[in-house]
Amino acid sequence: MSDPVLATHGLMKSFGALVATDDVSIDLRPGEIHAIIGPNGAGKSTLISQISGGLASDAGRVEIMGQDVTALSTAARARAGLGRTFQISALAMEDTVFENVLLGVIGATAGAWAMFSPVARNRALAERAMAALDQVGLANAKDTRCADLSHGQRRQVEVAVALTLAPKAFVMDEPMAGLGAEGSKALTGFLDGLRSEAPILLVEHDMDAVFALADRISVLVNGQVIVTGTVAEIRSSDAVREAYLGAAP
Amino acid sequence: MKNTILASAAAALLAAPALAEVKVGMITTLSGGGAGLGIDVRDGFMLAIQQSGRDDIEVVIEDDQRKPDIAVQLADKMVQAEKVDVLTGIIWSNLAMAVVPSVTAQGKFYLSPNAGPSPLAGQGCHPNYFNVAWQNDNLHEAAGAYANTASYGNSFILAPNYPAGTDALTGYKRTFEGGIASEVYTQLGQTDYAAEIAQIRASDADSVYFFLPGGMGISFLKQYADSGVDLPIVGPAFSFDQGILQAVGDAALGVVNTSQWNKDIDNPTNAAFVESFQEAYGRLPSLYASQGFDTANLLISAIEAADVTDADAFRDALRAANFDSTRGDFAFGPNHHPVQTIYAREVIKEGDVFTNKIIGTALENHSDAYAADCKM
Amino acid sequence: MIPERAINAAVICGLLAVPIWAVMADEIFTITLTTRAVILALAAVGLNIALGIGGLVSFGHAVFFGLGGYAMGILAFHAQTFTPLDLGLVSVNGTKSMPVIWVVATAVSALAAWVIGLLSLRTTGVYFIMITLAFGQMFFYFTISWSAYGGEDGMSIYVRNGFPGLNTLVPIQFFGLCFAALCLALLLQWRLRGSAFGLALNAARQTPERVETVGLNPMRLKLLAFVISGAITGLAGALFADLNRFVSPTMFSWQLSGELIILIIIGGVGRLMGPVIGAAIFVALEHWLGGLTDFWHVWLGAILLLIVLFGRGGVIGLLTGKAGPHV
Amino acid sequence: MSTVLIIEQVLNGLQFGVMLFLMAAGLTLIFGVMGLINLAHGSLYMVGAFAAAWVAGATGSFLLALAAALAAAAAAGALIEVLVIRRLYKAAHLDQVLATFALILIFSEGTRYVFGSFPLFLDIPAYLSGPVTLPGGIQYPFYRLVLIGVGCVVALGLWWLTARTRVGIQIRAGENDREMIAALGVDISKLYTLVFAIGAALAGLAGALVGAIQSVQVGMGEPVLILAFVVIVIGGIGSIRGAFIGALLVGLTDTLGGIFLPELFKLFMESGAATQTGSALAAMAAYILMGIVLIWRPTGLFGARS
Repeated sequence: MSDPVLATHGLMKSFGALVATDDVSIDLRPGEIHAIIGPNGAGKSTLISQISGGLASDAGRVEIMGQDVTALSTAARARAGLGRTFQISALAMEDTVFENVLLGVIGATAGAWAMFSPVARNRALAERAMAALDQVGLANAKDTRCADLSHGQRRQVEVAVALTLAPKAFVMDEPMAGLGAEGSKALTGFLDGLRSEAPILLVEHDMDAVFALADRISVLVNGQVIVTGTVAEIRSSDAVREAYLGAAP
Repeated sequence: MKNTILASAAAALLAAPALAEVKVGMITTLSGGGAGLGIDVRDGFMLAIQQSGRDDIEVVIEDDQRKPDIAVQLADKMVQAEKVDVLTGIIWSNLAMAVVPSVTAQGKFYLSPNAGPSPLAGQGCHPNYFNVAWQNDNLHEAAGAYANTASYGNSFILAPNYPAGTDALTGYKRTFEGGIASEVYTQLGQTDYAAEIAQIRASDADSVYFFLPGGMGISFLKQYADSGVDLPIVGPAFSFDQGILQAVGDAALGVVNTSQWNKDIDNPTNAAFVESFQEAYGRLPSLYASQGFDTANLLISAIEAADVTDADAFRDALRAANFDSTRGDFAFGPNHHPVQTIYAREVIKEGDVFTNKIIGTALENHSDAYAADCKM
Repeated sequence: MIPERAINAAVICGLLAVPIWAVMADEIFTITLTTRAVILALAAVGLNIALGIGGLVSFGHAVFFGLGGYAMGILAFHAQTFTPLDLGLVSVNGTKSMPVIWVVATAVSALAAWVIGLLSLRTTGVYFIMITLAFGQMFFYFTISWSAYGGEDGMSIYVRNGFPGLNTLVPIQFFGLCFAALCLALLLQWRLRGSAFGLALNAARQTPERVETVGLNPMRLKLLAFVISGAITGLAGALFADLNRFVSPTMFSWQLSGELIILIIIGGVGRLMGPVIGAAIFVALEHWLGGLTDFWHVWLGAILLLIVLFGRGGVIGLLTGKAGPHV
Repeated sequence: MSTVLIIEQVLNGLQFGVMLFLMAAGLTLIFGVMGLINLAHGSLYMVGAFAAAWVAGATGSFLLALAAALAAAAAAGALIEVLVIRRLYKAAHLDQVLATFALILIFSEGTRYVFGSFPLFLDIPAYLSGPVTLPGGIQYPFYRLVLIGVGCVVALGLWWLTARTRVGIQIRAGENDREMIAALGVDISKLYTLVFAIGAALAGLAGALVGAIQSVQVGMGEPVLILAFVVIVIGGIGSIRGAFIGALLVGLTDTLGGIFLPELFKLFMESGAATQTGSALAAMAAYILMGIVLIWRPTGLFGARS
């Protein structure tokens, strides 16, 4: 077993009396897709925010490639190798697809302080952006404004932006949300191939996608990981059944 | 606002060989909060022009909105586009400071119908600048002198925290021989004076001197009257003017204030002015109207004596001040500011209308404290 | 619909043509008026970088305008009175040289923008609008009671400051200087908008989370934009002071901050030429409406209302048929 | 400085704060429910004062004048809501700022057109004028005590309105979720007009009450408007409770700052300079307070955490 790319150790977060995440320790190994599932309100979104740096944890640690990033900002964690996509698309809607992906390249090359040279004409940067767009199959739509894209296409742009960062690990928050059956299927195929780039921590409601993609699954209930295992183990777990369907009579 | 008024156009048909036409630029406040003062100056000025029946004076009037940068821009326009010979009209000291040095430096004449900031009376004086109203300190000095004759021994004095405010308190202290119980600076534009009135109540003063022009004075007087504090108040005419007295109401009754003009000054020019102003505009003239009227008459007297293109002769004609002032005697001191008598007046009610009545003389033939600094 | 480039070219040509015509026709005041529009446009170009690209609705940009003005006023005051300016540790002489004044004005404004930005950027939305307004009011009240430099009366500088090789007292030459400054600022804004920084800043306005997840710090982007913005507006303040040969606390007033925002909205938020068109229209309205009636503010208000209600995207939005960025 | 004076100054601060609250309550209500920045709120204050002065002049009755102020400001508020504001709810903050700024211009110059350029007369009625003696021998103007009372009654009334009535429930629902109240079958545009009119009426009431001890003139609304914004930002935009606390804080800071800062500076400065420096700082005090609060809590004391 190789060292994990991304790991959490005993993450805690509570909002007043509500405990959102409680002692969550999970890891993400090279080449795998690790899915996090759980009922609504289980603390999945909180966990994602804690990992990506949007929320400060009450206790616990986050490590990327063995480096403790708990005290780092979102931006610093991104530079450390965390590529994140959002549940509700966080794209610059007024800008074109190309410009959004270019933003990722700028972030990856830390070149946002160049203030006078036209960035769109920088061939090296443009090529990296186009490569990412090619990879997600959106090269044709590069001059479309994001506001005019379909849901599925926006997901693809999200992934393309994350790709430009050449991340050590992807963290994806419900990428299938809002996609039709066709869209989910296409994206599932794409993510399947993506694991060779970097492992994916996948929070997802779409069980077909999860069961098709995941190497391992962790089930989060009331802020706690009640079980982690392979697809088969999860399918047969009584604890999971209980959490989703209520205790057996 | 632009009004090009050719006084008495019909007279132009008569073939009287007039001197060169004189163009006057009036920059004054005609919109916004302080518009009342500018309107009075304009109306007084235009009344005198009309009464003169002259067809050779053209007056261009513009509204400065009480903004210094607009005033400067208008002054540029008057000089560059309208090519006026004489400027006048500015109400506020800060606007005057912005405009006067620059236009006099460009060789134009400026006749001030209201503002008289101290720098322009002292080191910054200029041969082409004539103040027809007063140096800013004058009415305050007169108030100090009145306080002496009323044998006040200890005054509580207050003014807004801006240059004219500090000048006011300095002016009062210059002539007042009693002690100062406390000296308070309020915020410019402040509308609530409860805190200051409480300080007055707690002090051991036997009199109150305040300089709060415009709406500030209205607020102070109303609140003071309601507070139950009954120390006598003295102020300059600015808070007791015809335009705002009606808004103060009973609260102002009996208060003594100092002014170089009042509608009951007994001379034929003044009587005619008060009557014709009321006839023309349907209201009693104010201090500002009288200053506008005097400014126009000074100008006319100079035009009659000299050609405006001959700057030296025209300046001498202005300096002679050979006109009938509504104030009676009028003369310029060496720094082109008035040497004049300043009266103490009391607020009274005539029928339904609040107005002032002269009760005595505060300072006789008074000049100003800065004339010695003026080298011209 | 007209392409934006054609509009931009027409605006620049118009701005040049008017004063040239004025020189031929000996209408000197028209040059002064155009210069005023150019300087206000410069101030608004500064604000537009923070507001239009970065989405920072600053209701306190008069601070920088005023600081630029006072930098000019104080330096020239000490030069014309031959008194040294005491800065505590060192004392320096005043100056009547425009280039020196401009450097000081931009530097002081940039420094102030850095401090104000650092504190204000902790807040967003309406809170940001209000905290910048609060800083404006602080400076306003401070200068009103700062008697050393004239307090509310302000300061008159009797002769316009000099620029090597030019006679700035000639209106058309001073106009040329201001026009050159505006062109430089426009060039800067244009290059900025197309640069990596501009792209990141524009994204930070729309979606700060995204900018963070690609490893950039949106706060620093916005802060830098605010500093550049303040510096340009500060330069405009110094030029404005020289146009009027006068500075006063009204340069710090909240009405002025509001006017700068209005100029941008009239022309088109975030558009390169938005502030220029806005300033030209505003100065023209002020001048012509003021000549028509005593109560011209009513008509100005009505026109502004019509622009908001029916002209989304300002004049440029109207002409190009494209909505501008959403702030 | 005697205790009596300090108590009197605290009362003054409270009275100022309570009047600010009348302005701020309407602003914060309108922002909370409709998300609108209304710069023209100061104009509604002015409308109230002018209506009161006009009716008081015509009838001599202060109560009728107050009623007129409420009615005129509410009517003006409803009118601009229907004609202008309604089109701006979905617009960017910038558009709202510009449109309501335009309304200020129209109201101010329109009022000057109708009533002329000189201040109007409005006075305290005889039965409310003069000082009363409070326990401890403090002489205090009766009218100002009445103002404090009226302000507190309005604050209680607003609390009752939002917490206990059907309209209040709708208003609170509207703050949280517009679709929700539409789903409840509430006519949202009527609700908005109502809230706007209530806010306007409060501003008008403040204008009339304050106009009686100040100067009723064009432009009287703007200084109060800016301070009212300071109040709601300190309190947290949308929170009535925040507006009340914020108003009292600003009222007390402004009043007590004006008194104590010059005294403080006199301890180590020459008297004249101390008074000037102290006054200058006092003028900035409310804004400094707001800056500190926002740096400490970026959404105000009672604002929703984002």
